[in-house]
Amino acid sequence: MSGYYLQLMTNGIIAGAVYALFAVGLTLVYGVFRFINFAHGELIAWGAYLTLAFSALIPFGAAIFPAVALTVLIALTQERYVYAPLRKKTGITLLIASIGLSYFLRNGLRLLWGSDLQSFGFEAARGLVFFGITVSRTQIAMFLAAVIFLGFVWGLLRFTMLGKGLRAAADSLELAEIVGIDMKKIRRAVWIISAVFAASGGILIAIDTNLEPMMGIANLLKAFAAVLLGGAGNVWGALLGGLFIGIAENLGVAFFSPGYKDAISFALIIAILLFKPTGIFAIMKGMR
Amino acid sequence: MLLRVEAITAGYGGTDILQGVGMSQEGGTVSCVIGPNGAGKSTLLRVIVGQISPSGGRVFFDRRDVTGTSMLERARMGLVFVPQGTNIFPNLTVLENLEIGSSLMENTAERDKGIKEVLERFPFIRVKRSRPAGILSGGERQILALSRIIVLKPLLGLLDEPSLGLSPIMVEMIFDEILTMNRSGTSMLLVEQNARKALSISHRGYVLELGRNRITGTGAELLSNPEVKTLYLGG
Amino acid sequence: MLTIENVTKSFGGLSAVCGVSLQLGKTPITGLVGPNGSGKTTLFHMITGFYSVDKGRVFLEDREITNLKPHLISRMGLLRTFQHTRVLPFLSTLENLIAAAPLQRGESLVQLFLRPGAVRKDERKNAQKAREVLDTIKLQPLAGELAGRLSYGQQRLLELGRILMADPRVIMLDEPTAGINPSLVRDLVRVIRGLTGVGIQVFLIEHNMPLVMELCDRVLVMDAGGLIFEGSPHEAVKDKAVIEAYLGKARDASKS
Amino acid sequence: MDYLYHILVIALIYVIFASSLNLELGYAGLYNFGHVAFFAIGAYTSALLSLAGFSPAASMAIAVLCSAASGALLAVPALRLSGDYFGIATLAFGELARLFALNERWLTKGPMGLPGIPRPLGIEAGISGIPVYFFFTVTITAAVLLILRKTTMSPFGRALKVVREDEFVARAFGKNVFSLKVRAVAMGSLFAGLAGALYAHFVTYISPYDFSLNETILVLLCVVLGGKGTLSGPVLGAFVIILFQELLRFLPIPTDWGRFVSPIQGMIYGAVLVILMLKRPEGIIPEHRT
Amino acid sequence: MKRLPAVAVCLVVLLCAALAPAADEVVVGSITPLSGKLAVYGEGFQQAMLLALDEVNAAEGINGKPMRIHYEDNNSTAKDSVSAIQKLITVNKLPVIFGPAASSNFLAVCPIAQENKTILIGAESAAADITKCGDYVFRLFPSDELQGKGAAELAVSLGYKEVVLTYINNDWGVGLGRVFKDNFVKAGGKIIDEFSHDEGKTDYRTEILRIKKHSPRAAVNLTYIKEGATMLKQSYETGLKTQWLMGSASKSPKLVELAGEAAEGVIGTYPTFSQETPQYKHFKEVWAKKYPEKKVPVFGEYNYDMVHITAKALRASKSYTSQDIRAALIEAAKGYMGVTGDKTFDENGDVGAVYGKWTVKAGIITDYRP
Repeated sequence: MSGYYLQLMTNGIIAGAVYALFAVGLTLVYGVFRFINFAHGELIAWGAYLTLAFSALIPFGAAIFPAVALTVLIALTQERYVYAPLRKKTGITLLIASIGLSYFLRNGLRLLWGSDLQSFGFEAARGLVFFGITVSRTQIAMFLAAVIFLGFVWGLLRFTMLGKGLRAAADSLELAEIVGIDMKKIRRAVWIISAVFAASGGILIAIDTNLEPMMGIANLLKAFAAVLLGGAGNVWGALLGGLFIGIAENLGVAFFSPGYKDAISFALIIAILLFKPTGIFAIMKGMR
Repeated sequence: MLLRVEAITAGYGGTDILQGVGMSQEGGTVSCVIGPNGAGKSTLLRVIVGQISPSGGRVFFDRRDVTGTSMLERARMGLVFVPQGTNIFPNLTVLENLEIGSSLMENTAERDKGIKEVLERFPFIRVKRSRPAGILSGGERQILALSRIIVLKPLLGLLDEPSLGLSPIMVEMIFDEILTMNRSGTSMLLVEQNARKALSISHRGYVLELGRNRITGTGAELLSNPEVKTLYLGG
Repeated sequence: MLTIENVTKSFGGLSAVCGVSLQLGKTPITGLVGPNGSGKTTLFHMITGFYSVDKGRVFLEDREITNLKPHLISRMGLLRTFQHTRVLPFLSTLENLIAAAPLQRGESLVQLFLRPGAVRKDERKNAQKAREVLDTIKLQPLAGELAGRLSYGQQRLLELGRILMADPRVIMLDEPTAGINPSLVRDLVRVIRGLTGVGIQVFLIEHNMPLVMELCDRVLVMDAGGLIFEGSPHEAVKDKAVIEAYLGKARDASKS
Repeated sequence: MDYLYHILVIALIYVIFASSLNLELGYAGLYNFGHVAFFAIGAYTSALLSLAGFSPAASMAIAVLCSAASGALLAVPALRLSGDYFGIATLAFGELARLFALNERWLTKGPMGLPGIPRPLGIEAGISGIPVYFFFTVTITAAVLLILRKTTMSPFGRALKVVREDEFVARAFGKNVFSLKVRAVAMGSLFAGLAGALYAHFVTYISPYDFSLNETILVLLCVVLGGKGTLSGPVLGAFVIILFQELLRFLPIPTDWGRFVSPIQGMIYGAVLVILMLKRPEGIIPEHRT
Repeated sequence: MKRLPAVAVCLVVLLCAALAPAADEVVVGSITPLSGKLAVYGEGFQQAMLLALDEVNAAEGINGKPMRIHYEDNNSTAKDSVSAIQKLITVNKLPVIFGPAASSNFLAVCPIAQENKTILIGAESAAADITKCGDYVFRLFPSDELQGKGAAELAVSLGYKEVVLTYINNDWGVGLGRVFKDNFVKAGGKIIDEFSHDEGKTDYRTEILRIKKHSPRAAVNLTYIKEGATMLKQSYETGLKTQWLMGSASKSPKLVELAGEAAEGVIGTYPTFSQETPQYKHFKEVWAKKYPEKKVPVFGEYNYDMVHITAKALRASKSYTSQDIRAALIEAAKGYMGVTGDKTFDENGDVGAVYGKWTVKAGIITDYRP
């Protein structure tokens, strides 16, 4: 039955790649601002719902752009009116504020679109079979998008001055300011990347499955686990963490009741925090 | 006058550490601020670079009143600060540290030239240029931090305790570098624990005590001033 | 009273304190001086259990306290202050003092509910003691004020008072006078002297050399993680190694 | 007015629940985002025992002890974490507890829930028992608040505040920081379990859906809104929130607007949390009057 | 602190307003999931009830007085259902209440209704346990006991001896799954693998793979609409070839809309009623008139019948007390042919049912005919 496990692995890797997409945004925010942004999940959901709204007016492919742009605007508005005024406060204050924001935004979704399940209305298509492993086109798109986006961040962090500035800010905010890095630009960049990734991931998930108001929070908790696995503030760690969570929960279903699928990431969160709070994959410290 | 500080009152969270401190510096010179712990030396530097906004007094730099302007703006005017403690980014590579440290410079060709110059001058940095800066020794870190001044060639470099915790050989080297930078046109303002060494290379020295100016004079004057020794060693 | 044998501490390859041995108890007040970064505070942290000791041993009288938990060390009568003021800003001055009393019965939930009488007695005793300490540090008028509203110097005094609440045998003060005005320095000196009168050992890090010379009978000088001098303060300021550690070597004229 | 009694009982249960969180959050500075787990443990333990034939009063007592013990058990490892990481670990624990209740059908009947939970002291099930249950709850709440008052005004409460303000200082003055925190969590869990048991025997039906993350956020809101670190803050907060929820029932809302009520309510809760953090983090009743 | 009196004043004012007796109407309570996770269904229930209510009131209401339904939201939770029923009983003093959807919520309130001798009527609660609720509790929807039996019979009649069984991890799914299993095994069938799946997930591929691993000829999937649609879609992509057998809760045009081609050929059971009856035709007609752009929601017909039967009972009742209404209700239902068929209550307040089979053909839900 090795094909069965291979298939589970494949699905896990694809799911994990998308978790990584969310986790990278989360980890960037943590790296630079030092707080856990609970409202990240709502960016995921808003990205998808806004695409739904725009696709009623313009073709789907075109609808993605204004939707992502609006999601970015939401993120920047959050920063401007909530997170920036709280900058001097402790991480806990920001965490509670972000929980509040998450609640606010999620219920805003329900108000506008209702709690009903929505769908982009793509036809189901048979998956493609490679060496006995079936993958759907959407899954391939998800995986590719995740790889491209993550590659983009890697390049950004590695080769551009903006990216280096980001990493520097993650190392020491104070010194970054002293050496004359434009912190406004950095902050904006973090939110833009974080929101674009969240929204894109949300859209991909919605194409793959459906839209519903809780879609953000459900994926957020997985992303948390990925961030923690990888070590907070570490982009490669988030990728590895995302893949690990994806594979673990998919393979886990082969052995546990599927009812415990979510429990796997929660259990991982607790285990990592207790035994290696710096993250399992945080071989390399700092933002990379 | 390159830098003039007038009657600065400043501190953290309501308590004023500086109580009316003044100083000034001519272009092209080296000055130092010395004094016992708690005298407010670091606070003075932080006021000058704009990290703390003073509750009273003014800071003039390059014929402009810069009181109230942002750190970034002052940095762009040519005020470069090398703080004490964390003064490099440990998770960036050495080369990236140089790039980020000199990111103020918009002319990239010039910047790359400056970075090249640094790498040539310090072979021990060149060999580790692709490694994370966190692996450098204390002295190497200090050199790397100071290199920002070599690349940027600012009007004024402010150094907070550049010799802190370094071995005697490294201390010598750091002071040599400070002089070299000065010779290439950058004025230097240091805060130093190593009073004799600092005074011996300074045109002018300021002794602070409890947030006030205590003694002011040329480096040589202060070196021979018995009061200075008393301040440190209680005479 | 306090004996330190060959303690060493390094952080990620950089050694902060290296093979320091010393003994306290020969004289009532011992000063620990040395330039910034010479390892004084690290040594304090190691003695009081806030940093683990890499190598070496620490004894309080005959008991080894190496790497004991800080609260256990402090319960044995070794109390300390911190380099920066650390009063509890949202508790009143009086509460700051009462809270510092060690081994309060009321801190045990069992005793709190099963022996309320004993707890009340404890509280009365501690409150009484706190008032006496307030007298000593002359902060009686500010008893009800939130500690966060005291001036810097008053907070320093309060920190000293807090230590007195704990019936200390040895106290370690980290720069008690840094940044406070001369008249409060006099108050502090008076309080510290008063302590030696009741047999308390004082070990202090201090940068104010005149004060050290006035207050200390013996002084230890650290530089670059090691002990470079031990003796009377007057000898210290004449010692060549100490002068160089403090003022630095004059720069060779030929080089500049 | 049985309905009023009903609301008051629910409000009082939240008073206990919020006060228990406040002991951890307001006094010890521990942000437990999985507090609902202990509410659930109390509710389930008491319900299962009384359904298995134990007297409801005895079941409640055992349940409360179980919650306290599990609180201490969680605290021992989790307290190695600080601040927001402690929050995330407890949040994960809370969700795990809910998933356990949902999936372990042999024990909890899973999503079917546990109906017909008997009330203690012979109080009748159904509405006729509500007034009596109200007085029962009032008595217990009064007792809980008295105990909390005694605890927080005692040297123990003061030591917790010292730990909250400055752990280093606490250590330097001989306070066993770890042990103090464990005791705070155990006591917080004990009262959360009590609130859970009261809830189970009052509503007479529990299911895993009653113990979601939303509940934790609701009590968090009660504590933060009322004022953390004070005895009266969470009491006020719980009353305001529960009464606000019930008041919504009386607003003449057109039927086809019904679906907007809950989202708007959720948005209000979210906005209140954010505004509190921004403008008045100390809540309605601040700990330190200025 | 200053705000507390203001809040108290508001409470009192609103209480008084609510208590003011509404003159000249006959009011029936309803606990409806207008918010929370079941709000998807709640709105449809409400529309169906309103449709019937309009007809009742158009026909002189209850002996000349208009009938009104007082809706209470229950946020789809048991706790709020309990709050809602307490309010309906004690504040609004209503003798007849339409119970909440989701068996867990219904089960939470039924002891309260029984205790207070308030009539509780369910239109969509299926759990077998409801049978035991008491003599004031009625339902127009057949018990799971019957559907489970029906589903098992379906599987057997289609010739499936071995099936994989999966059900949604909630009160309805778990309860129905149990009844199905009992009946299927009794009939000689074998369950190869049995597992629950979570509510509200977006990714069910692992669950699908677990089914695929056994390559069963048929898989019984007792689930809701969105979970069902997602699973169908993903199993289609995965290339799982099996005959899906589903329950009543996923029989919805929405399922077909969401799953598209993947829903093709699914066979399910549902408590049926003839679509040829004049009652049904009438219902379709008025529905299309009132809600031209909306499809008939799940359980819409039951909610419609519930209002009509209640109105009939209220008209016949000697007084507006629950005892009298109860007697009138049993009488009114006797032989009542509603849209959903014969609604005669048995001694437990349950109705009988005919189980039909539905399938999806060319994107339309139709009756399955072998």
